[in-house]
Amino acid sequence: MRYFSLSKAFMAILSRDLLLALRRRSEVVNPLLFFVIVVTLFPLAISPSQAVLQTLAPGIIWVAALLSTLLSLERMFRSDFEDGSLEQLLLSPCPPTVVVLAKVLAHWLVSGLPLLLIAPLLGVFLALPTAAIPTLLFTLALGTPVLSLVGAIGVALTVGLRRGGALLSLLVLPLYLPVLIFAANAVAASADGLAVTGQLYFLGGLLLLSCSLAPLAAAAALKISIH
Amino acid sequence: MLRTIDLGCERGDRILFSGLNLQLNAGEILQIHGANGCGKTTLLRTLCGLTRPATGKIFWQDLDIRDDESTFSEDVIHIGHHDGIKHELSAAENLHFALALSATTPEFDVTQALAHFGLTAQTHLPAYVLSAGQRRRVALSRLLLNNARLWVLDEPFTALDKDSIGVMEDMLHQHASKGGCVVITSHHSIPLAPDIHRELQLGT
Amino acid sequence: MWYWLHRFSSPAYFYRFAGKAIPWLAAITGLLLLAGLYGGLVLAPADYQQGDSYRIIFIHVPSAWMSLFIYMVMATAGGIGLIWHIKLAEVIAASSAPIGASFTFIALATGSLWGKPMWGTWWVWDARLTSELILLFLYFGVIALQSAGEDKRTASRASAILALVGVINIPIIHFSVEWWNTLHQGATVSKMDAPSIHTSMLVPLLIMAVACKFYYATSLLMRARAELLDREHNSHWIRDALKNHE
Amino acid sequence: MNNLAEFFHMGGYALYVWSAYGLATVVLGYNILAPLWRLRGLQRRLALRHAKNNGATP
Repeated sequence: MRYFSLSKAFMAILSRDLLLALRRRSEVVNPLLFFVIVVTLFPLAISPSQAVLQTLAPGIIWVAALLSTLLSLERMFRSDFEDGSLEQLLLSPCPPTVVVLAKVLAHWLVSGLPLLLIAPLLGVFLALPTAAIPTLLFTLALGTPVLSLVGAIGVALTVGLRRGGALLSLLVLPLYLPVLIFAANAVAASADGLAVTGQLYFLGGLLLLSCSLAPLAAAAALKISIH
Repeated sequence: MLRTIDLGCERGDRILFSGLNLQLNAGEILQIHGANGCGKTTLLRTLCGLTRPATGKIFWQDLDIRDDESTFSEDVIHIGHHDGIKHELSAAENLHFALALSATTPEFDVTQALAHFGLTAQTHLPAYVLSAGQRRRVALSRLLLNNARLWVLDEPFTALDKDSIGVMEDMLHQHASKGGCVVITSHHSIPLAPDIHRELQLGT
Repeated sequence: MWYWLHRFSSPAYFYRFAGKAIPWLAAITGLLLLAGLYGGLVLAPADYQQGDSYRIIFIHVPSAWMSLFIYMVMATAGGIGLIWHIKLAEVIAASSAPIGASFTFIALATGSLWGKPMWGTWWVWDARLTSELILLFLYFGVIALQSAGEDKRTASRASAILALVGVINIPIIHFSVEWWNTLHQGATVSKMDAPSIHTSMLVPLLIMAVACKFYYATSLLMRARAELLDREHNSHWIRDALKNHE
Repeated sequence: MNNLAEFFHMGGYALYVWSAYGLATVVLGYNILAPLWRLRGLQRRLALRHAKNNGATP
């Protein structure tokens, strides 16, 4: 009886990755600590005065979110590539795009979601008006999955290389700019009480676009990298 | 079952071999010999579809493996140099994961597969505790959890102790007798009946 | 048509064809450049507002056009090489990247040189200059990915995917930067448009644009020949290509 | 543009205009010369190797 259930495979990959993340807790916590530390650098470097921090807060939080996602991206395929399980995944009847989607969801749950939970605290650090906090969470909720999806392409392209880290940021950061521009601006606009629906719609559009195209590109890149 | 036409492979820009015409019928085991670096591993990775051949085509049951990768991937299992075992997970968890990804419901379940290789005691130990030989046996027990008809095994006997080698040889016999095919590279001389045992010498 | 395309895509034929075509292309490029520069620097009248500093437009605008054009060619060639596994398409994509990056750098440098007399600073976060800067990063990403890794074939296939992803992102990035720019500085800053395009200025501009395309063809064929030699050095056609000194 | 001196003066913007064109010439020139050198180098090296392989006098 030959029956292959896609959802069973998707859930299997997802739960295995979450289990692995739990077992290697340090790899999960480090990017979050990095996120908090980077944000605390700015008041020390620029000035503790509320007026100054308030204008910079949205940009600082979003740039820190970008960098911490970049830090945790490497983990998505690197260990699987080294111990051969990436080859098993690509050889299994499960289509590679589904494998990538499962991996990206696991990465987002472990790295993107915690950013969402800590961001309000950092908003308070940087004197972000409380009116802007909901928008901050909304933009992070829409933006961080895009960071994981587009990041997956970069990781898939560099997984075969020995020192992929620096190259990964060069490949991925230019592609992150639209998310950064619209998200940071949305938070700043809501801090001034302006309407932010336009920016959020754009972020939603980016999310849909990357949901549909990024797995294809990442799957093709994986096939080439393990060549 | 497995047929290649004018198959050629490259590594970097070095041509490993070309014009290879293979024919492997049901129930046959093909053992590939050759010096190190003559392209044995590359050939195996090409046969199972991981690597793209430089020239030529590969047919599994008269269908080009490049055309419908999904049905071919349900019928092939590849065990390479890397075991494909996550060190943080236990042997049982690794095998349950492999089972979830395989297309069929085999007659063995995880505990029986591990018992077959004498790993019952290590079922719930994290893989990094196991020795290389034990990890290899966990990887090989994946063969029991899958009804794939084509086995592509790269040096399966390395790091195995004597009785595990015996277990592995029996598995090869059973698989061949059930009409499956095996492509295997090994410096170990496998005691097989001549009618089902094919040899291929690679390299100059 | 297919026969010709097939014959043309065989490396040996391309190598010989390119060898013959390069001198002609170089000559045409030279002539067009001379005509364009003469028209632009000598014949065209000075601008009533910017005086003679606007003449930088004759190199700035064509190279900005070329930077986008070459990225498109690179992405298409990369896509063809990826889908149909044509070696020559990969070589063309790999050879186009440095030329595109050079044109982007020229567009950036001449843009800032032109901006200095107008705005008094070397760099202004103008929408077009910023998009050009991001395009330069995209080029560096593609070039870096090409030279990473041991196997040239895998590296160029990976950079082809990056180029295709980049092509999808270029309009999005451009729109985001435009939107961001109008938001912060409003329309007060005079856009980098050329002043009122008078025919005596337009003609040299178009000549320069065509000259840049011929220049691209020349440099591309030269780089492609060198790349082909590098990639195919153990194939037989190299020996007879070298023997009769092509 | 009647005489040469005025041409080079570029209405006072000589520095910007000529450095822009100078830079462009350097970058575009490099893109022609670099492949040329690489091509010559490769041709020489490959010719030597092929000559050494089949013993033919180069």
